[in-house]
Amino acid sequence: MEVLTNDNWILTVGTFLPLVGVLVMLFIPAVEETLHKQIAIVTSGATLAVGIWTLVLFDYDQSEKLQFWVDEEWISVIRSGYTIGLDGISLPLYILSMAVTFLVAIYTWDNMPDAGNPKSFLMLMMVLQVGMAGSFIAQDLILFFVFFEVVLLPMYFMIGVWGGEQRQYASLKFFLYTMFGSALMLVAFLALFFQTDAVSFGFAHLMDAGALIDRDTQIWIFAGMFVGFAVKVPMFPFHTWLPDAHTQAPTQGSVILAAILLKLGTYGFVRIAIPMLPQGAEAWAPVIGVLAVIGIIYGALGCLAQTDMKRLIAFSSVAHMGFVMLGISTLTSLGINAALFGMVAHGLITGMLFFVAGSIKHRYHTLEIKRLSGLLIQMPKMGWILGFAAMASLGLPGLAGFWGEFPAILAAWNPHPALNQDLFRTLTVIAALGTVLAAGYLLWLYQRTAFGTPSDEFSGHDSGHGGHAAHSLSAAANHDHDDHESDIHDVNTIEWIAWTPFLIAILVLGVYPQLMFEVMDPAVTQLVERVGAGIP
Amino acid sequence: MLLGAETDGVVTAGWFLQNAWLIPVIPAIAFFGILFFGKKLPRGGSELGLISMVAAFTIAAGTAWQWVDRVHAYSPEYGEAEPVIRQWTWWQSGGTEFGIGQQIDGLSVTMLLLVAFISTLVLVYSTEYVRGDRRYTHFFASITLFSAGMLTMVIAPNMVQLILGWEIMGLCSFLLIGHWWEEQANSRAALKAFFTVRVGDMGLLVGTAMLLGIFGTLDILEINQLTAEGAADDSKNLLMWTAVALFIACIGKSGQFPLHTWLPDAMAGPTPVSSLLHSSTMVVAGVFLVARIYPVFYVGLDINVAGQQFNLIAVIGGITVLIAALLAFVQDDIKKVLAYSTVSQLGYMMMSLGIGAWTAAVFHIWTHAFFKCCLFLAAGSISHTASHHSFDMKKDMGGIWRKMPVTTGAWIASTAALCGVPYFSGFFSKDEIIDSARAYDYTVFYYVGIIGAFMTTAYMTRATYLTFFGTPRGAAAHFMGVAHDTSHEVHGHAADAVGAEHADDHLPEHADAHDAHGHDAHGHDDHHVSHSRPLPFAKTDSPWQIAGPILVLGILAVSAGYINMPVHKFYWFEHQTESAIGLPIAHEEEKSADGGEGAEAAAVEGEEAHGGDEAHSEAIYSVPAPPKFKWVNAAPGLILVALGFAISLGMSMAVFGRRKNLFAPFVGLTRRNRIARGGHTVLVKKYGLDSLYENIIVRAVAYPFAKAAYWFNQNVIDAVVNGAGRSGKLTGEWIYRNVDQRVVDGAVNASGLVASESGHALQPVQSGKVNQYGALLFGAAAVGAIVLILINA
Amino acid sequence: MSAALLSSTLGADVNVAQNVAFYIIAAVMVWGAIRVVTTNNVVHGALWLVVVLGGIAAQYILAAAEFVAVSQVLVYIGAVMVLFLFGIMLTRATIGSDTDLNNKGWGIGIPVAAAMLGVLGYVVLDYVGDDVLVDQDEARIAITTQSISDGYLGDYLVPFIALSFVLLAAAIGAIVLARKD
Amino acid sequence: MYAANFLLLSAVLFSIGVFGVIARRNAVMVLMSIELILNSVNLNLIAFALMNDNVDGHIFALFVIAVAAAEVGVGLAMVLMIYRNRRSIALDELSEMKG
Repeated sequence: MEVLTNDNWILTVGTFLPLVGVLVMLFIPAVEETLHKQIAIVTSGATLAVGIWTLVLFDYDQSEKLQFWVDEEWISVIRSGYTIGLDGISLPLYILSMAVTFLVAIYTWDNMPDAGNPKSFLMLMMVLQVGMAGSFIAQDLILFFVFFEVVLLPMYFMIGVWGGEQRQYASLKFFLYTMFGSALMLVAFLALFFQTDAVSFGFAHLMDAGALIDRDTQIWIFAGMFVGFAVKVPMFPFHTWLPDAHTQAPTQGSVILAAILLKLGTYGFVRIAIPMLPQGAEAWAPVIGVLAVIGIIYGALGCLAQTDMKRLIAFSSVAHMGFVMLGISTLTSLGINAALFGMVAHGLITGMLFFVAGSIKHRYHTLEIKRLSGLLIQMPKMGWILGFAAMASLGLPGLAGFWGEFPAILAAWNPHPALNQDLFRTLTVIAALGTVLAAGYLLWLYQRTAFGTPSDEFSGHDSGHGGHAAHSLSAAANHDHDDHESDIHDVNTIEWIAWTPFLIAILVLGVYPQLMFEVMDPAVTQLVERVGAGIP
Repeated sequence: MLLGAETDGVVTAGWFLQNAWLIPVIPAIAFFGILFFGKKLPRGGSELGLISMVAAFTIAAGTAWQWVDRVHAYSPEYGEAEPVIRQWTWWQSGGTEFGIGQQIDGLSVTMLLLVAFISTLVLVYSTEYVRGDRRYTHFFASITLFSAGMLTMVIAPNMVQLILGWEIMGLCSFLLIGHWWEEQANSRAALKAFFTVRVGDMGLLVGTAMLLGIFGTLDILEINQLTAEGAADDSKNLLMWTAVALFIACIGKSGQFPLHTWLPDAMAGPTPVSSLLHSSTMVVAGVFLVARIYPVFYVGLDINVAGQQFNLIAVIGGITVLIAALLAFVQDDIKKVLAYSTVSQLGYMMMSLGIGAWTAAVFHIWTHAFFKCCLFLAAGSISHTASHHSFDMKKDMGGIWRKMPVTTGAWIASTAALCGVPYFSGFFSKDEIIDSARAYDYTVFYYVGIIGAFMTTAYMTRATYLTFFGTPRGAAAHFMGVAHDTSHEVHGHAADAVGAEHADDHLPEHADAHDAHGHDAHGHDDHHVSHSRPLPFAKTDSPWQIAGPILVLGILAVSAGYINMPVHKFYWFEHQTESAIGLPIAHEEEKSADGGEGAEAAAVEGEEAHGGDEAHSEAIYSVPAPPKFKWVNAAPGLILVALGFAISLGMSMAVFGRRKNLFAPFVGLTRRNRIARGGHTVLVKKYGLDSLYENIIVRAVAYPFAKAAYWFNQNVIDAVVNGAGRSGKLTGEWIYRNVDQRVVDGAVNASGLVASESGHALQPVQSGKVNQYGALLFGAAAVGAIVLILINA
Repeated sequence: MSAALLSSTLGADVNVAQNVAFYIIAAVMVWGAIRVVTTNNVVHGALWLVVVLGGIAAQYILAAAEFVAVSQVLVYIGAVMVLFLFGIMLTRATIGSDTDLNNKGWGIGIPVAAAMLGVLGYVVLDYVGDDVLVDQDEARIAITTQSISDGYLGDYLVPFIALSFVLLAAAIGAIVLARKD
Repeated sequence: MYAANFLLLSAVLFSIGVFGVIARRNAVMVLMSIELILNSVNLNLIAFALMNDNVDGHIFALFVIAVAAAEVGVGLAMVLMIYRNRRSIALDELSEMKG
């Protein structure tokens, strides 16, 4: 694999910069809460600045090549190196992780979860960012694995300490599931390493050598990776940790989880499993495709059965990641492009939905769909943002979600020639049904929560005419501040700052998707060619 | 980045043709302008919407003018004008670039002009109609985006952009139908509209994927050319399914049977929305899609192949024509009558496309847009000015023609056009459809067409009579200043209607209650005071913003058809648009007098055309030429129309106008007597009560069918939709409860349980006592040592 | 003194006198140890422990480890036992016999101890069996106090310093723990 | 003199110490039993030094003596504290660490 070498310090700096913030925070007493928040924002902001500078330096004409390449000795005993690089596939996700962490840090300014202690919370968040960014730049299996696992613990603690009522159950479930996957994944990595003569853990070598492994072995190794990544995605039979984790996690945790963490799994498929084991991928593609489509329908049906808003959004993640996996399973450039776009789009959209859900919970102290009603009257801006995100989520063209779903459907109808065409065409039709169901549950959610008039519980407490918002609002304003009704206010400044970039990104990527396709496509095309060459 | 800047080598395209893509872009930008700055503007953003739409219309007009020039530059051989295509890279995959841009040809020019023009008028109308609404700004933002969506779709050079516009319209219809979302009924209607259309969209997504699979491209022009050249003949079966899938989308969007149920519910939105939705945008989108990639349907569904009496499009269209017309008979809500009428007319368009009469269908889109928009606006005008925001023809209307000359005149002109009265616009298009069905040997659809025309006339006559003539009732009586019986007292009625189905009624109610944005709410009492000035020659009619557009549209309802008059062998419109069909027209030099055989011959020849190389060398398919007009052929339809008018008017007067007759003898008396001579005089005279007539006559003839159809509609189709939704939800719940929470999650929990149980089993070991720990430690050490010894020994 | 004793008794064969001394002392020690773990009187237990520790010191001398023996006497009998007695007195008023000094651990303790003994005994006999300790002749390097001190300040300097820290930490820790406040 | 002598004596003392640790309920007595164990180990070390003719055994024995002294100091301090808090040093009454 050809690489470009210039400005190669920037990735290392961009990845590890949050650790500087962690170090500083370590020596500041926990009582200085504001200072901690400031440091977190500054650190993540600086990280994002480095990320944006990376965007500037990136050579878009050669986005299929790995840039900012560094290859240093790291653990020479096991032939693993500190090998990092960035190409069109990882660039969007790398930047997304930085942006999301920055915005989440800003959001934390006003919305610290109830358990308090911003020091530890923000330190964990910064460590999380290191793990996420590192996973996207790693070009060495062991390095990737290390970063992949670094992500795990902070998230475990975020859920377990700052989560909802059943946080311990949820966090443990998350942890065990992921560890289970990781264990199999590691075995698969090692098997791959030894099957390729134990020369190197570097991606470049493994991609060349992996294709030469015989078919049966490839299938077995792929199985291990499949379980590891599928748990993270999560795909259908491995998905049950997700609703619990999302529901119990604090808002920040949910957002990061949805926006970035889930992508590690799909990224792993695209970056590691498929190019290194083309024949294994070809053998497993129908399975992935079928499970993805089951996930789409199943997630949608799950959504219809929910009574809790956050849980509904969590289930919708299962459905959306199903589209991403369907795209990947086609092994075509169209499908993988769609998957990559879908990853970013889902990150933005579902992240936004979780933000809104968190803010609603903050104000109403409940997310039960039955009890919420008339958000548009009490909080018009919040209601419209929810509507915007819901529309984006159901795949409305012109918003980002569409570009993950639609090309995936196009690709599924025309999969890689080595795959069973009839099967994939059937899957296409079923997946299209999933878009209908998506419209069903999201609009149902929106109609129930945003439309109508606020329920008596949250509106006029002293009057019979509960539908009169202006009246109830002024009444609430006059009310004692200890009353929780005074919490119900529209989107505040901090939320605007944290959300606006999401909203703009959803719109801009939706209107002009070429921004991302242009970066990804050369790299994806190269990758698909490599896979095609590996399939006899 | 420019994919195909100038595809035309022969004739250079003018500025307007080159830059027609600005037409949707301007309203789209205006949408954001209204959204972000609308509330700060003196007129709440409506001026932005209006300006943008006028600008769009101006460019559209310029485009149309230059297109006409261009066609003439290509002449004298019509049908050759190349479309003006510009595309910019929108997204790419695997090196293939997909564009966004414009494809300007006859069809898109027609639609651009139509949409921009009608949107402009509707916006003008809305400035008065929704004045004082608490979401005035949002209304204009949505409606502007809505038009932008339609315009985007109309100029789409490829399927993806078409889907973009298509779905934006879906979204805006959701927002606009649910404009007054405080009422659950309204938000449910919005949900229903979006969801039903979305069900159809599934077909669009899959169909598009199929197109990519067959042709390897999504460019409409390429798809049309490839199909016409027979490139898809190897995968004919797949092409057939593609056509079916795409047509499912059209069924949903255009309210065709059996997915038409959302359309009448969509009346929950404000009237300007209904008029825009039902005339030139949204519902027409489905017809447009079929027309846009007509070769796919034509070849895929074997249209005009000899011996094929039926095909999917024609059958669905035909069914829709009849059932919708039947349903229109039993509606009391004027907007619902018009809604079913729209469904029925869309059925005509589909049927027309289904029998190979492309030009007739597109021309019907054109004429229908004007008169249907006019009818809706007139209905809104009545409700706004005369009937106190009610749409109930029986309770709150009647006899208002005296005070509302403009509205009445325009309504009657539009109704005449809708019914197909000669030399009104609808006549030219509708008659061509019916005539084509006859000429192309689709006998069944010929009868469907003329029966449909008969029924259209009948129900429109009934609606017209109820609305404008007879005794003023309820709110209309109040408006006319006529004494009326107190059981229909206005305020009593208004209060009573709060919980009823007429959403518009709630406008002032809520405007009072939620005056959060500081608008001037127009309540019941100062209702007339706050209106703008009326037109100078119609003082008692609606204000000029309302009456003006109605007047313009009324005139166009008469005259819009004069650009294509087969009666006078004047085919101007056809010549401008025929290049957009995608298939050549098999013009015959000597068309035989008998149109039926001629068309058949044409179809056969079209099949064989690839043998004889003519002007259209590549295309092996072609559509038959429109039949030559003959009064003889039009006569049965016209006679039926006249008959329908006569019967219905007589019936209506007998049924509804009896009391009116006592007060002011009316023009239709003689005809009523003629009906009486026809055998019903006995009934009319015997029972003096209106309701009784209605019960006997209507129940005896139309009611059972209509009622049955409506019942079927409400209970079977709707029940299926609802049942599907409910069973989906139940299935979801069941799976969630049993599979997800028990099996999948259960397996996970079981492993946790095993660990937990074994932990419990071992728990006594952790007694917390030092001695026991010591015992364990040493015991274990001893045992370990023994084991080691045994192993080593 | 002991050197003279040893040198006079060393011979090619097993030194009888040495053995005799060993067995006598050993018997006393074992009995003392048993009493330590079985007596019902804490103070008696402590005193029996003194007997055992003293016996150990005697055995050290028999094994030609005079310096260790002296250290043993100084540290254990001089310091540790005093500590124990203080501990007993500070924690328990009853100086006399106490009926429930043992818990119900006999059932476990005896088998475990027996198993330990069996294992250790088997291993010892199996491994060294009949080996006779080589008598000290001139060829042998005498283990002297000097060689011990050389070891401490030479090869084992670092552990030695570390140990001093351990002692310091233990002293401070004990003070902190036992302080009354 | 047989090498086994010292080692066997040490084993016996060790076992008795183990028994004491397990069977005694008085914390001080348990500490004493531990002293027994430590001393038996020391005896072993000395015996090994004699067998191998090496000074290291002595050095380690002295180390153990020092560590044991420290252990007793800390251990008794803990016992004292427990007594102060609970007025009892019976070990079977201490089960805060029960799982």
